[in-house]
Amino acid sequence: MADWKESVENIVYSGRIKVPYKWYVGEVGSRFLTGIRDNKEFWGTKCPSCSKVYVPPVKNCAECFVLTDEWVKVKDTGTLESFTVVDYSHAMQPVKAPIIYGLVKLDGADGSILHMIGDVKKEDLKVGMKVKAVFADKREGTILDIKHFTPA
Amino acid sequence: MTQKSEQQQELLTVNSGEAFQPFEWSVGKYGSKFLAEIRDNQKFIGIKCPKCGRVYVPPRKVCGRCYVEMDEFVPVSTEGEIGVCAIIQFGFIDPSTGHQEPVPYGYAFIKLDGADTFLPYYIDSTDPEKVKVGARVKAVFEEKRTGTMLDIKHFVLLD
Amino acid sequence: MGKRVAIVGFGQTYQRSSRKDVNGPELINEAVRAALEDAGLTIKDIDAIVIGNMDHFEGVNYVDSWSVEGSGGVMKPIFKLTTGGTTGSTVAMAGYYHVASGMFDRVLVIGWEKNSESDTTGAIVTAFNPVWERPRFGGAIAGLAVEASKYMHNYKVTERDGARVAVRERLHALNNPYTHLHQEWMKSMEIEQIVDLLITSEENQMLAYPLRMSDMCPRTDGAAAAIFASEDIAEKIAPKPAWVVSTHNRHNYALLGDIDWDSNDTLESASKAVFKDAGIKEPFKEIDVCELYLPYSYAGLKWMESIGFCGPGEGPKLVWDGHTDMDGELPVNPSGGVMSSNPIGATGLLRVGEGALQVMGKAGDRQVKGGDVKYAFTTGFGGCNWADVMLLGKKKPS
Amino acid sequence: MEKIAIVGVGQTTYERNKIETFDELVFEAATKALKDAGGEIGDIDNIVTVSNDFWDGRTISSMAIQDAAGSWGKDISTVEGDGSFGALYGMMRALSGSFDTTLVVSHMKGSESIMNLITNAMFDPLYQRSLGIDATSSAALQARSYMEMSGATEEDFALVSVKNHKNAKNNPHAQLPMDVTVDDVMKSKKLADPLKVLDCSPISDGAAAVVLANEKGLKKFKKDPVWIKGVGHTSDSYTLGYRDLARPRALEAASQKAFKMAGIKDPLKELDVCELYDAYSYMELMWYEGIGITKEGKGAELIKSGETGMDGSLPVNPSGGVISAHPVLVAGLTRLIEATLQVRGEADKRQIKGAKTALAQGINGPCGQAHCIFIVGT
Repeated sequence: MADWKESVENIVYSGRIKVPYKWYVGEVGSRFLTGIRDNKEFWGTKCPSCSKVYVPPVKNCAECFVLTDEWVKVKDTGTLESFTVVDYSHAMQPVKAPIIYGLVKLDGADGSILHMIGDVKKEDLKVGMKVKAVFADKREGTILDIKHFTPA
Repeated sequence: MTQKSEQQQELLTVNSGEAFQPFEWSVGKYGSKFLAEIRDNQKFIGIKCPKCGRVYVPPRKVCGRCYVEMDEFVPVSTEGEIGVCAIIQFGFIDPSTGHQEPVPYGYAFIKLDGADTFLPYYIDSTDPEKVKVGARVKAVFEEKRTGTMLDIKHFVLLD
Repeated sequence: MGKRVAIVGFGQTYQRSSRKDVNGPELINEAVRAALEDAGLTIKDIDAIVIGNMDHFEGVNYVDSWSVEGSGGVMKPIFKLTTGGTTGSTVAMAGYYHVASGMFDRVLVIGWEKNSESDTTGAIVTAFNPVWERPRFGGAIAGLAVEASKYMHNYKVTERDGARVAVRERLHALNNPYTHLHQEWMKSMEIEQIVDLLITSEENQMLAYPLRMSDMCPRTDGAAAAIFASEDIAEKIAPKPAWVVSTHNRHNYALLGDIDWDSNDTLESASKAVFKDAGIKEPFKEIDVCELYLPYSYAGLKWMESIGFCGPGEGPKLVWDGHTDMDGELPVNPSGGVMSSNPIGATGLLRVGEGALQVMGKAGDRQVKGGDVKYAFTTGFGGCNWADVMLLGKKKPS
Repeated sequence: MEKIAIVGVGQTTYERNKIETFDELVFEAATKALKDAGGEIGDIDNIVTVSNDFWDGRTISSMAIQDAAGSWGKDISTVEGDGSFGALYGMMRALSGSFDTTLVVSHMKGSESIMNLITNAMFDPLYQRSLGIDATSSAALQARSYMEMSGATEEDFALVSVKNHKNAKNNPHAQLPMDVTVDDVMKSKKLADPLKVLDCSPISDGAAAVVLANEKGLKKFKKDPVWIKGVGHTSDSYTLGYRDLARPRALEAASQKAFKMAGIKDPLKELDVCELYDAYSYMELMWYEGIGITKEGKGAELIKSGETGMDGSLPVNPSGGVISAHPVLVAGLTRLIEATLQVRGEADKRQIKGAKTALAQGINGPCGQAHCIFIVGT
């Protein structure tokens, strides 16, 4: 049985999945992204039950399972809760490695928002440091309308 | 600061753009032998179940009905008969390129002489009078063959 | 021996060609809230969750994780199932096994899809073997068109027969506010007239002979959720729950080319297994209503034969005689079926949920038999003839 | 409730790049499990397969393994998630009264795709995906959060890598058996700090299978049963930034449920061996805390005490763990198989003497969002 297997090469078929997607942001998310795009403002939603302020906003508080229809404006400054410096590259990264990610708790919000940290020396990064949003010059209604956060 | 804005709110979309997932799918020994036979000899082979005797095209390791490993390769013809078929007239996106597939084209499940399963492939005709159940067809191979199913150019009608 | 299980609540979103106003988790949340409200429960009452869809329609990996903030699954047992077109019926089966196992009393199952977010056929093509099938393939419609042409060849079935099924589904849909397609213009015409129009109108585009646009299901956004409960509490939650009498599935093939195109043997074998469990000998007489996953018109003929509602080649007569219409002996798809709404991951669950509503007497304008439904027969379809079958009943199974 | 037994286990070796197709790997694992059980496919009345459409590069990827899983004419379903959740569903089906024997199979060919892109796709397309975040960079954020909360250091994380890679030398299935030092780990290439190459599990190919049976189904097989004594599964919230990444509350809930079912009050004392899902080194320390074998923030102290080493009172990952072979979707089922082998006394060179009760963990989603815990025993 082994004979024929040894004489056969191992063909590998190279292919790809390239289905184009168009994701609907929805009413709640659109309000958040247009706030950044048009006014460089961060808007979140507040849970009527636990009072947590979510930025990006949610329509439903996942912890309390109640609808959140109160909008709250939060600041564009916040605290760095965690960070990492990524030294490898792949096709989905918006900028070249090294690329710094941070979880930023905006002043006035409860959870953190994930984004990139820029204009900072690696060795200066510290959990707890104050950071401020830097907006892209050309804003198109996506999360990349925030260029990154930078030390405040 | 409660604000209801369902009417006015512009609804955004986010697009995947040129993003894609590349894959390197293993064809495996059984499939590789089949593709190599097409590439090198312009011939088809199947694999025969030692228990039920069915001949599977393309060859694979396991007979699903009998749950036994198969090992006996048998030649099957490059000619066969259309089992089921359709003329595809609607456009859709080819997920490997992200672009529209050209239409129309004939499409059939072909039972090659000597095989018990069907091989789905293109037919070089879009005539519904000719691309029909029971029609005889023969494989035409590409001149330059690289070891993929695309080494089969299409099947032509014999009648 | 396992627990007996009933469906005690069902909810669905309005299904539309595109729901631009909500993202995926928000759409899911709508269906979950509707199901909880229907059962008179809150999310705290739910012991476990099962969710399903097909990843490549929305391009999201690990959907159970991603959607947990909408599904209600935070700090709850939850996992995902996916079996293709059958996903919705598969999660219903999982809801049943969760409860029947005795491990959970109240289980929420969710099926959803936002088909507007990608090219549906393009994504369906990815369901097939990349090496053998994908390089020269025509998507789901091609797979169905070839089946239809063989069935027509075998039994001298005509395009009119296929169109008759399409007309039934679309007329039934007019009674269902949730479903996607509402072809109001059909109201004012005779069935024969609509059939003739469908097979002659140039506006009714030929997709792949013999399938025209009207023979196919639409592309839909929507979500559905159902709540399964154990025998210990089912009747406390719902005065008239829909009991799961039996459920089985089959999926025999790995490649489309392995299918025996003359029959739908997996649907046949799964149906037989269910009828055996339920002691049903004459399905056509004993079943009161069907919600069948018929993705295209000819399935409404051929697959009736596979299930055993009539003999080979007798599908067209059964349908033309009106037996499967709303007021017939065996109404099929009072909801309008898949051909009126197809949010793929939800579609199978819509069949089960609509079947449950019939048994519970809560189907509104689409209720059949005056609300006296003893058995509702539901199915799911997908992949290489993946067949899920679930029989629901009024009476608690013995 | 009736008891469910594990009567057969099978796994392939785990390698970086196997030439077989994944259905061939499924066939190998499934036939090994059936042989181990002393039965054949005819003794199986239903099947649960585990696969993921992204990793396999196809929608309904389970369709490809119908032949290899022996599903002809049988009830079958597919869990998309870690294999441990597949085993859990298989168990439910065997308890339901509809079936007596379930074959559960899971496969992974990590070599066929690009891990960073596949795991990038688990992040929300609206707010996170376009940033390029993936499994490793999100794990790095979690590792940092955990360091902040607990005071654990990169050197503490390295101890996990050292211990588990060494353990892997006793496991013929493992992909990365090796002797490394804390210094080697610290000096290995930085990927996403604080994580370095030797803090991260490899990309792997492989498959695993188990045969489950209820008391009636058990009679069909020759093998002595290993009983599932407890099981629990729970998901935390999803969004990075909303979830407390440093405290695995979902793992705590899942394991507490499993312990309650198994009648375990003091896991540190009552468990004999654990197989945890250490996709990244730091995770093992966090999971210690989650399953309650040490207090919050004290994971590093536990590994430094040596108690989770091969000679300790509660060895963790004698198999070498996930850091020594990480076939995604399979790895949790592998943990269950390793736990089963331990309580059977069949774990060969990696056997923990006298092991009677073992814990196995599977995880799902980014940064260990969802957990599935099994307690098995004789």
